[in-house]
Amino acid sequence: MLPSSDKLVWMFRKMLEIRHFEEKVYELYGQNLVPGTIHLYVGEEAVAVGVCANLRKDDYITSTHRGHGHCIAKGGDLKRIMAEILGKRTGYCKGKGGSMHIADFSIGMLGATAVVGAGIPIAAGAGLSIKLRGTDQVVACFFGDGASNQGTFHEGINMAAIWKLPVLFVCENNLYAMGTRQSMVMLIENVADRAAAYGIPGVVVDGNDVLAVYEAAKQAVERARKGEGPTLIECKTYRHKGHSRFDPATYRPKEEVEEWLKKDPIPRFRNKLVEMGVLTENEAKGIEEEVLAEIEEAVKFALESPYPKPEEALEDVYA
Amino acid sequence: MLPSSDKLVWMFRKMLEIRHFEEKVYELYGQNLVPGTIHLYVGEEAVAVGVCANLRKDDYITSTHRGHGHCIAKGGDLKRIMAEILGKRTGYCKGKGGSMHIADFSIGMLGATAVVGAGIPIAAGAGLSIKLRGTDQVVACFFGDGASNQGTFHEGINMAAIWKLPVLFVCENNLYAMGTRQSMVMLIENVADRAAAYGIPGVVVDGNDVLAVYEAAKQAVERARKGEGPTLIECKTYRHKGHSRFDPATYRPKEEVEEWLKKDPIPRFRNKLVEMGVLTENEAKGIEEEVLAEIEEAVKFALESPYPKPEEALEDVYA
Amino acid sequence: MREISYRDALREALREEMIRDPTVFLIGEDIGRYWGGAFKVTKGLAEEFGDERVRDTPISENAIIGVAVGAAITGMRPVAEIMFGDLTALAMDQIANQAAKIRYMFGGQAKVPLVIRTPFGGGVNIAAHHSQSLEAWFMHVPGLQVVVASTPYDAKGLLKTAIRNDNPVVFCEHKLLYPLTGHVPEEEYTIPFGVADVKREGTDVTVVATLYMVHKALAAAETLAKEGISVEVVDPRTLVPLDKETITESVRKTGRVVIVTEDCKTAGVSAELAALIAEEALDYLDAPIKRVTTFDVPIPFSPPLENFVIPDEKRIIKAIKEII
Amino acid sequence: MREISYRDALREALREEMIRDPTVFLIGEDIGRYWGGAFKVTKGLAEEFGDERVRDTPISENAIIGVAVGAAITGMRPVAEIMFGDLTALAMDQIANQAAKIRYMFGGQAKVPLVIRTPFGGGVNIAAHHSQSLEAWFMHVPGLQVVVASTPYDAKGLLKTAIRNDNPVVFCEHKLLYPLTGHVPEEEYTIPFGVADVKREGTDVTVVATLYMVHKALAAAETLAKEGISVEVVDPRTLVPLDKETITESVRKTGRVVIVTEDCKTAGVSAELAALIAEEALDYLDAPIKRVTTFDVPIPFSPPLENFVIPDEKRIIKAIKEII
Ligand SMILES: Cc1ncc(C[n+]2csc(CCOP(=O)(O)OP(=O)(O)O)c2C)c(N)n1
Ligand SMILES: Cc1ncc(C[n+]2csc(CCOP(=O)(O)OP(=O)(O)O)c2C)c(N)n1
Ligand SMILES: [Mg+2]
Ligand SMILES: [Mg+2]
Repeated sequence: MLPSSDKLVWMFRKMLEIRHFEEKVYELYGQNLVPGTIHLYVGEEAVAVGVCANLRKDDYITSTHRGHGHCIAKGGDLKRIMAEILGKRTGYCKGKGGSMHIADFSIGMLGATAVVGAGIPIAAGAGLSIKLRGTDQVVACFFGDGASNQGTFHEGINMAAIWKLPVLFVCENNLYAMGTRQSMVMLIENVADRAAAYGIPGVVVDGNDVLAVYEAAKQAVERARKGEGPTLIECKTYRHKGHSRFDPATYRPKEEVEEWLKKDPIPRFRNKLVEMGVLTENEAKGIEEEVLAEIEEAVKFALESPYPKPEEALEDVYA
Repeated sequence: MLPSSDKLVWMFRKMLEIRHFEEKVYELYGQNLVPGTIHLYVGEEAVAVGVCANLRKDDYITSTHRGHGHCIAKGGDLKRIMAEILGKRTGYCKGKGGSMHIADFSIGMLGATAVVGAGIPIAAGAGLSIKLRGTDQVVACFFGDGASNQGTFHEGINMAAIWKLPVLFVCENNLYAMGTRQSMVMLIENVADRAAAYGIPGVVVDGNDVLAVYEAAKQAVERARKGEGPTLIECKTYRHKGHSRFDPATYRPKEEVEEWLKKDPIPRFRNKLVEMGVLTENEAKGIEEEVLAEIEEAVKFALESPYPKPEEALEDVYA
Repeated sequence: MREISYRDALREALREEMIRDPTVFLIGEDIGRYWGGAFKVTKGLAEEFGDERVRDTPISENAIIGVAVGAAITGMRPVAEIMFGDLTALAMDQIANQAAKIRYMFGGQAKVPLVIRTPFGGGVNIAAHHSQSLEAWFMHVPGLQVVVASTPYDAKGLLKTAIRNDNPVVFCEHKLLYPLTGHVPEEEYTIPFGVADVKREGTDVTVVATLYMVHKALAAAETLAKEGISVEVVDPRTLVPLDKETITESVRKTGRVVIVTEDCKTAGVSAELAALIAEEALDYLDAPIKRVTTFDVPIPFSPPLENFVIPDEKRIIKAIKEII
Repeated sequence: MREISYRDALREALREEMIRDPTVFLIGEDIGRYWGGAFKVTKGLAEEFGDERVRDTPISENAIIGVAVGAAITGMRPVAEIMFGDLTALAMDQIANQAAKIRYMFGGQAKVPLVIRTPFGGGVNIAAHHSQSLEAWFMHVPGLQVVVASTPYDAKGLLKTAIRNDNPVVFCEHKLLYPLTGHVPEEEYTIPFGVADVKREGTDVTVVATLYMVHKALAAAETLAKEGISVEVVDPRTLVPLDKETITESVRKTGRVVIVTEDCKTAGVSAELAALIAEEALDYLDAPIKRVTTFDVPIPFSPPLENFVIPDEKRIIKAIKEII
């Protein structure tokens, strides 16, 4: 079943927010305004948005080093994400976290961990908490193809499986972990096939088709809310840029990159929406302009915000 | 294909060695002669023996907290194992290791680790070493059902798989990890089915039928020696005693215990050998007596051996 | 005065807190009805509170802590048991990188009310993988709190505080302490973190000791008392936060200090305590700071070896006499 | 005199040892032809030695070390790279319980000629999961050796020694050191473990510093020289084994010591060094032992925060002046 028009438009808008937000971060980085490093979500927008379109505000997500998109899709405030990335006091983490550690507990965004795979048991734990508290919340846990070789994947998913925890394990398979192609580190083609090792359903979807992701996540969310346990959803996708800012990604064949750029999830969805009559080209353009304006505002907010005072580094260690 | 008569007799003898050795350890423990704790291999003899019957002296094994049987099957010296268990200077590890850390590098027994699952990547590493050195050795890695939920299982087997390392991953599924029944911590019935997650063959065998184990291991060894990679072999078996010395094992249903005692691998194999005409009842009895005598000798050796001197505790930290 | 064992004191703390607060739950390997914990601390609790709140897990240490972290940041108060302290090595990422840092990294948004109970220490001949004392690893991780309870009384009061505390706490127990009995009041009490306990007053030398070493130090003090040497035994009870005041005050008073801990010497708990004293009470010292610790070797199996490497009363007495 | 970078010095050491000894091989994430290591230390080596000897792995830190251990005990000499020092937390079992203890547990039967290279340290704004300095964890594990190389010259000579050494070595690098250049002879040389290097001679105060802090200490010394304060800078170069002689000798000479390390203070490297000095040179001290370290917080992201928590020249100078 298709989502409502409102939801479709929301999804389109969120995908644009992520895309343009990330392009902006890339630009700011080029201007030396972003400390540290960045891992952009450009090209993978359909995954976070397709999943989060099924979530309520009180549902949880866990995120990764490539986490800006997750937070935006869950309803995060662009201003505060941008401010955090720039190391400002008004950022979500008061400048303590930065690009790799965005979190917004007020919307169930339980934070990004930069240790690959570490979010998997944490997500299971949020699921256990839901079960023990007796609510019908669910958790979506994002991680990459590379993460699926970590021990935490095995241990965390197994625990969620045996206890029938309400968790969606969402593998964003963008074919690479840094310069390491999936086929170098895994003999099987689909990460989702590993679900069988835990006795839970594994689903492979086109991660560049937001509706396909939406549908797979919808079923998994229903299953989870009914107490039937976790699902492993593998979304085949691709990052348009290098792994991190300075990566020219020369390890990827040109043809492969070109092929995937053709599958860009945003034009695909836009065309679909126009085709379906949900949006006119003009309306789509209008939304894009709104989004761009919103991002400009976020940048302005972030740039004008103060840096934290040095001594603030000593706060927030203990509750 | 059946092993030669000589090998069959060797297997029978080794199984008896393990059985009676362990019964003796149990007895000595009761007399307060064994420091620490013990994890006996009684009931699981067919696994170590069926596997090791396929190994050469220069092949490797890795072992666990329940490791006496592995070392015996690989050709370890009963005297030195017993001395080690009793904490004597003449033991394999000069009294530094004890029951949980038996090793004999001279026969490729790379040692027992008491950290559940830790031997798995170590075995893969021995396999990698073989590959890099270009020999045709193989490695057999023993571990329990409980260990198959450790991250090391996932990481270690995956690495062995992608690099086609010559390793037999031998899961001794005795249904329990301490008091934890497999079904409490795993939704699937066969650990071997997890092999699919790594794109390698997984085989389930009756771990109380030494010939079945032998045959499965034989194929896996051949595969490994040919450079075709690892195999996961799950041997369904049962420990006759509690997990460790003081465990009454009340968590196991009586009927289950009785049923498994009926499947005792030793009488089964003995009957088979007699049936096959490999041994007469009398010959079998003769072997058993030899074994018992050998064990008495081992006990004598161990009891008469001196304890290490306290200051020896400071040796062997660094090479 | 009621006397109960350290083991029972811990169980009472768990039980009372589980009754008091429905968000408290236990998670770990074989802690439930089939085993009751490797050291029987949780025995009977699954029967009373059900398998959901006394949760047996697969052998997956890193995920045990990870799951506990996830539960802690979403409203629960997990008490995780790692069966042997040595096995925290498998969970160091979730302990040190996740539990300890989540609050800080996220700018104070989250709290992580998590207790990790684990037994350290040797003395029962189970060798290198089951006998270590690794408190120093956790002391070295900002964001964690570290408890070292040496008596049934302290164990109960500190565990209750740990459970009510909103920070991740590594609650260090010791295998040889479990059967030890001592006074534990029937009435409710808690013990604040950061308050050392002077286990014995004295004037000639201060001994700072933790966990099972407190008892060896007390025995040494008793022996020396007969020779006219007056030993003060200070038990920090929590290593993070550390009651620097009580420790340095005692050292200022006696002018001499021997630190006795069971972890190995190099970069251990004793190093931090010595450094602290050298920084804050140097002028009061009449003799070098002595450390009595396990020798820098893995813990060996055989009794004569293990007994040799772990500090005993004799070594404590010898160290004291060297600076008196 | 040839000047090359720390990064290139490390690569030269790896390359020369790989040529010299066919059992040496490299293993780690993205160390091969597609990336050349996150910090490019192994760049070009896969092309020269092949993918078998410069082996890219899945993201499986514990198994990387486990596999390296298995190879080491069966005749190979693996050099494993853990991409960031913080991630050693995932591999602590294989490092501390397996690699470090195998020789001992098995009564000396095995040797474990394994090198674990990993970069520690902050200063590049990548926050709490990528900036820690955890040398103290490894110092606290008997069976491991711990190297802290602060210059290209030391890096090359110590790495060659580490590779030829039959023990497991944690070879600590520092992110900010990689681009640093310095003299490295063309000719073959090695540097023995356990020999500290006096990086600058002085008479008024001893500064013991490691890794990147050596350079901050040298800068501070230079500044203070202008004020007439003569600072001796001692770089231990290996923490295990530790050259106690050179350190205590310097302290005996100057009577004053400031220890500067980038790990956080509590139970850190500086604690062990301070404790050592308090034990062995107390009578020579004219002032309390000072520790200048990263504050006890996770490493924050934002530059003003990170700069504040990690020691800088100013803090070193301040500490020195407090005891002069
Ligand atoms: C445990 C761990 N190992 C290594 C790293 C360094 N690292 C950061 S991102 C990354 C690749 C992750 O790949 P994947 O999981 O596929 O996510 P992607 O970057 O493709 O989104 C690596 C190796 C890390 N942060 N954590
Ligand atoms: C990593 C780890 N966790 C927990 C323990 C404590 N422990 C020792 S044996 C054991 C059960 C192991 O079960 P299994 O792997 O099935 O082997 P079995 O004892 O049945 O042969 C446990 C939990 C340990 N030694 N190591
Ligand atoms: Mg990826
Ligand atoms: Mg078992």
